[in-house]
Amino acid sequence: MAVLTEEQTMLRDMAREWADNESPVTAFRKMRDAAPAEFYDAGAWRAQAEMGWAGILIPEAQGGAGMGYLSLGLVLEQLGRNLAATPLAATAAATSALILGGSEAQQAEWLPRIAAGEVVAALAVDEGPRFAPERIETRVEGGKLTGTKQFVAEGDSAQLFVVAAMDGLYLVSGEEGVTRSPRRLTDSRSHAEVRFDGAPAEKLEGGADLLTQVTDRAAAALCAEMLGMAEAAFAQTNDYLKTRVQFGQVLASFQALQHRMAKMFTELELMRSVVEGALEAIDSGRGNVGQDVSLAKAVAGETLHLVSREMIQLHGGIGMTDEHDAGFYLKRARVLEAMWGNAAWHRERFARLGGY
Amino acid sequence: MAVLTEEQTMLRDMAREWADNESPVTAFRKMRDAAPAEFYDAGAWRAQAEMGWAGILIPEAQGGAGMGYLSLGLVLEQLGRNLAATPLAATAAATSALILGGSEAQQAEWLPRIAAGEVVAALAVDEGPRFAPERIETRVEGGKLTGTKQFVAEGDSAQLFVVAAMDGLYLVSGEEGVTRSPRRLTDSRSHAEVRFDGAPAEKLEGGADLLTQVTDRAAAALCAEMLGMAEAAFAQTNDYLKTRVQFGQVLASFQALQHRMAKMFTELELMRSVVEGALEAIDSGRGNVGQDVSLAKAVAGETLHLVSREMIQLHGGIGMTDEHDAGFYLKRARVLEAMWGNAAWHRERFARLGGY
Amino acid sequence: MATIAEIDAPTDPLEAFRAHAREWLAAHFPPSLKGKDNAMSAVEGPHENSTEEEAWQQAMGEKGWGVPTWPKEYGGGGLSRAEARVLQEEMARAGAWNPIGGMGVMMFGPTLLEYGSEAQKKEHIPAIAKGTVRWCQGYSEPGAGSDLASLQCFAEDRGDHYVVNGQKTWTSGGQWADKCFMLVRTDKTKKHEGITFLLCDMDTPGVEVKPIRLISGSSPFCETFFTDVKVPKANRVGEEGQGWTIGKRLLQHERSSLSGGGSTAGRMFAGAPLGQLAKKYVGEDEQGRIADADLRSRIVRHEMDLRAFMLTLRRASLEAKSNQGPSAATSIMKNVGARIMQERSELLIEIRGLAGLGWEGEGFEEEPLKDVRSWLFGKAVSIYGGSSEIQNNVIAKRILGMLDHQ
Amino acid sequence: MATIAEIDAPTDPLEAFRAHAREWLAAHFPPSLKGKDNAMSAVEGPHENSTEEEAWQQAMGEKGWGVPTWPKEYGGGGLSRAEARVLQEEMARAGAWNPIGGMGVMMFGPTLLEYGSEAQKKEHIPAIAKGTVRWCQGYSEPGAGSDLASLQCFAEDRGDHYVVNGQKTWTSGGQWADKCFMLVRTDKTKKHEGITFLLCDMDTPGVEVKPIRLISGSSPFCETFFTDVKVPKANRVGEEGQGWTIGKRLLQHERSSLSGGGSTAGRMFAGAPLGQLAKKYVGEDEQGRIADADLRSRIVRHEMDLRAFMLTLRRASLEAKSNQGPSAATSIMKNVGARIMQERSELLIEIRGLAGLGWEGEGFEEEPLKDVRSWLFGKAVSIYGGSSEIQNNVIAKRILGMLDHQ
Repeated sequence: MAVLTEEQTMLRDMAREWADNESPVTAFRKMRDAAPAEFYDAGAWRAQAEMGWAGILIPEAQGGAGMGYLSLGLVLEQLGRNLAATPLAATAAATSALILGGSEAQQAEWLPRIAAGEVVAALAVDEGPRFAPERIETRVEGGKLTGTKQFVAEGDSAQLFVVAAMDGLYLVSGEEGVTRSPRRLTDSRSHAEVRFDGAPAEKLEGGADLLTQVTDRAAAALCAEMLGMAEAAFAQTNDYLKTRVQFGQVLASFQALQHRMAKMFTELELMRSVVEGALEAIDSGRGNVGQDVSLAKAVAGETLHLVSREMIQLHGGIGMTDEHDAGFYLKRARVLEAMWGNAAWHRERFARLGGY
Repeated sequence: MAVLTEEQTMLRDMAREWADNESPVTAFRKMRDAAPAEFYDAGAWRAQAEMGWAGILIPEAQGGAGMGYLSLGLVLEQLGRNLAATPLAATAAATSALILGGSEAQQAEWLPRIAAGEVVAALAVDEGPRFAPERIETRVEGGKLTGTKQFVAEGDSAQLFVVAAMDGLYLVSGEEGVTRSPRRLTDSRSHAEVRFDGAPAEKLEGGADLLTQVTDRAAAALCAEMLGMAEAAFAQTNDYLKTRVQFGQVLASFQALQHRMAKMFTELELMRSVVEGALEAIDSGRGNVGQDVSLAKAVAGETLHLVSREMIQLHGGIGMTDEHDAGFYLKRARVLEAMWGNAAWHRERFARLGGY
Repeated sequence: MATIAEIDAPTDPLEAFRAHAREWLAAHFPPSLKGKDNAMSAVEGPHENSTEEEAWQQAMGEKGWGVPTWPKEYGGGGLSRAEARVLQEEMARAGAWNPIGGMGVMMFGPTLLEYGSEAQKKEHIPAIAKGTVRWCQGYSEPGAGSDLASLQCFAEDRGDHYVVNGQKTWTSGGQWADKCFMLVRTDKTKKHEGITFLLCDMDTPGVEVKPIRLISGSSPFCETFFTDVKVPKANRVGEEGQGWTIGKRLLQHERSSLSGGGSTAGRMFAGAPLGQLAKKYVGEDEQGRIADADLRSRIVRHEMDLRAFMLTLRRASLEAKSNQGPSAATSIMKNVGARIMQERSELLIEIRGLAGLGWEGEGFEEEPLKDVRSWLFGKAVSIYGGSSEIQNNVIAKRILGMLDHQ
Repeated sequence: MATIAEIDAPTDPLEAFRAHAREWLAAHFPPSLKGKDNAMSAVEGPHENSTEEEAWQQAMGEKGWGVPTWPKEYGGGGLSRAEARVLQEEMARAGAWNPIGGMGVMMFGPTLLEYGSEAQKKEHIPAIAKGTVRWCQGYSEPGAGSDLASLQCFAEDRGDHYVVNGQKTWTSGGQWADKCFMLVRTDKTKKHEGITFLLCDMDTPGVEVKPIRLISGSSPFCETFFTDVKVPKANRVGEEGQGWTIGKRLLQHERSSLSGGGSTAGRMFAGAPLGQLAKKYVGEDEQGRIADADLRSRIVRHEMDLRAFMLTLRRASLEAKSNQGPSAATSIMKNVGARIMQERSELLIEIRGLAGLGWEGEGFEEEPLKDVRSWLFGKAVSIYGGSSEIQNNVIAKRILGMLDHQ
């Protein structure tokens, strides 16, 4: 755990308490089974907005908490633990773009409403199934944006889109020229194809650099969610091993499993360091943010992959059943691994930035 | 174990018996400590020649056994088990070149003498420290060969060199224009820089293809030696775990070690399959020999690496001492891993041949 | 990557039999069924047979070639191993597949042939050979997974029959099965020696099944509840207390089929080669290689691992035939098979990015949707039939002689 | 790759102390000694100091800055942690290194400060702080490695002294040491409670050392034989039977130094960056990348692992300072440090091909020859000071609460 300010400690504790009491995994299961059109837990989102989490990144002047990415990460980590299904991460990613590239007018128009939880925002970059920010063909002519974005998280219900076009990022709000088609992935969350066909768009300041900054922030935020998921999956597995008896002994007493768990714990500690390191690098602006984010996303992807696999294996048959939560972690893990660049993509980027 | 003919079974059993009775690891230790100028065990080599092993590949008409690579591999595997230090593998590699590319006259001149154990032969390809058959600058003009070869196995005492030049393979015998400088590697075996300065040379038939065929055969033979080493290192480790007592129990009874050993055993079984597969592919000429050899060398390199590392780790302190044999396996393993293409080189080649 | 068939190039001169097989297949296998083999049927349950499928199953059933090496007297093909091999080659050549399968063929049949009474063989084997009766396995219980011998389902002796009470779980295909072979406890004072092997009709009063929904969305297994279920003693295989021995033997058949010997392995790794698929999704570099070097290197390692596995299958089968004694290689098959299958699934998912994670609905191709379900279902392969952990215990103890704390 | 110093950019405003340190270093550290720190001295044994090295050691010894946080009254620097950090930064800036080291500084000193009597501290600590007395560790025995508490070396009570008989092994630097801290058995009827912590002069009659030659060719450890060796009771640290507690505490200091906190980690990973070296040996492709894609991807993974490790070191140190309680991260340090160091060595070997495997003689550069010896010696890092297996046991039991069979 990073060294926190008093304010951050309070935020984390509050988030943890809320997640454990108000948003256990059963809440996610309920949402999945009910399958609402927005594919998120609307009640939970309202509660989060009331607690001010939608505005963690937003300056106080615009109604936010003005805290930063480590703070956002603390909350997302707690939500990740219990798979809380709200558009917080997606909205924060879009918010980053507004903060980094929005004009005063744009910020004044949107940030207070986002902070108040009135607006779900989404970041729409990819035009294919794999993260490829260099392959964007979306164009804007005369203030009208045209292009098709794939697998936009929270695209089913977002009222505001930050859209990557060939010459930079644009804001698209309203329904004119916007068509959404849901894409159901294994994680039962919202992902949509969003077709923009001459949708009115306003440009944000900045070019390719802005896109990189924004996707780095989106990736780092996901890392925090992944950290929470990995820790919870690990803890649940550890608990299970202590109760399941085979051959007259609890599984936790078998040394082969002890060493596997010890190694996984080791990977988790490294994961925490790199994830917190990336969030702190963004906040401080020190060091090579891109390299730190790529390190974090690559390690987070691999470690969560490992832990979610082992969660099933070490639970044995019961983990294979839909009735158990293990499958939820596995199915969400692969989606997060793939979003904003998978481990291979980020290793390659780390390598390029390091001159290898 | 591959399915063997009766003749092959006899050969293997004889080799095993000889290695265990006449050439245990203590023989290698003695050779290392005595450090003879030829850097091999001359007595053992004489014995091997008397048993006909120098002629395993050589047709009966030329005084050999006319058996093939699987048979050669059976012998090298047994020698690898006990680290027997003789120029059998190097001589066989050079012999392959003579058999594949030698004229009748060349074969008649050399093969009977090799089969009789009168000639140590060596294959000289690389001009740098890494296997790079495409980077050869050795030239032949007017029958005189000029170039410098690095780390030639058995180069300290070879009477016959098969030398790769830009336009193919050449035979160089005699001392004219040949300068040898020993290179002491971790394995205490013979490796030499050999400088050819206008050395009289005779061409073998064939170009780059011949070189590939010959180095594939050299690599496959090493794989057999590596297989023997890996099996012996594993078996010794397994034996040790059954005798070493800590916490009042033999180490073999700790489940974490049981699973590690089980996984290593699994890798060893796969290693045996690919090594025998490569040797059989050479003998039968069926399938893609290059891809099978690359598979074998890559797997052999990785598995022997794993086993030789674990041999030290699982022996604990005693394995760290020079008095124990574990270090010998480790030090020889890395040399064989690097020779004729390391695992990375062969994975890349496997990939290219497979169209990846 | 070479297929099993390529690696195992024919070496057998049984040309007369080959000609007969080729002729018979030409006459009986409807070409329209080529490639229609449903490898997922174990997961998705049986489907309604078309007329042609029905005819094909009937022809094979009558010929006995669905179980080619079983004795002719019980409806098997009566072929030698060499002939069976030729048949397999000819079927592969014709694009034909075996319509007779399931637990009866893979596990129960071979075990009953070994341990069953003459009456039991006569009663059950021909129906398995024809594919007309479906069997399920009543082994695991909620408290007895890896430690199977701790099972509690109790069969009380009532003279000419037993009365069975208890619960089984992971009953594969319990909801579709006609009969169940099961392990029950007949003596509570002994662990292994208190177990007995019974056969039970699934429509006996008191048998209830409840499908278990898996993370893959399918329900190929059931919980099965037994309440005062009468099982005649004639349905006991072997003696009372001999169940553990018989049951373990059956598991060996299960493992060798799970490790994917022969055509199973081929089927397991069918579909678009990974390299091609990766080039489609991530493109090629200037040298025609998969553009993502990191992904490429992992695909290549996987393909090498797969080929090493296939060479090991081949070696084990040749060694078994050569009377060198049982091959140690067979002990590693299940774990390696599971590892490779699971890795392959993970790579398939990764290559396609988010398009490889579709669950249902619009916007996805059929193949990726199938692969997602297989990926999830495939996580079970290292759990059932003796988990990878149990296999490693077995290797360490039986092969390496490493004994537990004394 | 950022260095530790870059990661830990100064945040401390102790500018007065900083100025003092900078000034003092300018006055006392001979610039000619920059980069002359001999990281291999633990392996190769002490070397003859040059006049300048001698003077530098004396200056640091008198100032107490070789052990900056130890109390001034025993010859330490008496600095706060924050000041010590500043000193470290200033030393790094000046290219200066700490000439005071060894087991006395890393392990024995901190332990004696905690458990020693006033007389013992006064006697031993100042000499350690000055670097004038060398200590070695008498812990392991031939039959007591990972299971250290099973040690047998016996100390018999003879009133005002003990008579010690037995054998120790893996005595680091036994042949160069002046004194030995050791664990002996004073009670054969109890395992852990029968162990006592003694200090023994290496020149006491009856002490004999025999260097152990390692696979790396060096002999940094000894077998040490004790035959009727008299040790005064004044040389017992703590009470009789308290040795296990004290000895374990000392091992914690060993582990935290082995895990390479701070400058040790920096030194461990000094030398040519792997990427550069790889480009030198295998060349670059058209895009300026390491030409061997497979090697490149493994180097990059290693560098990522290294950076994750360094971020973890930093996190653990910040957490320790912040009173959040001890960081769980410290438990993983030794294993991760060992893994990374060993992997790095293996990569160094691999990159250079056969030129990276030179043992001695003509034809090799100095650096690769050193790296070969370090590679081999480095295999010990996962064995000594609590093997990786023991560390994993500790993590599983103490941190994860997984208890053994009951």
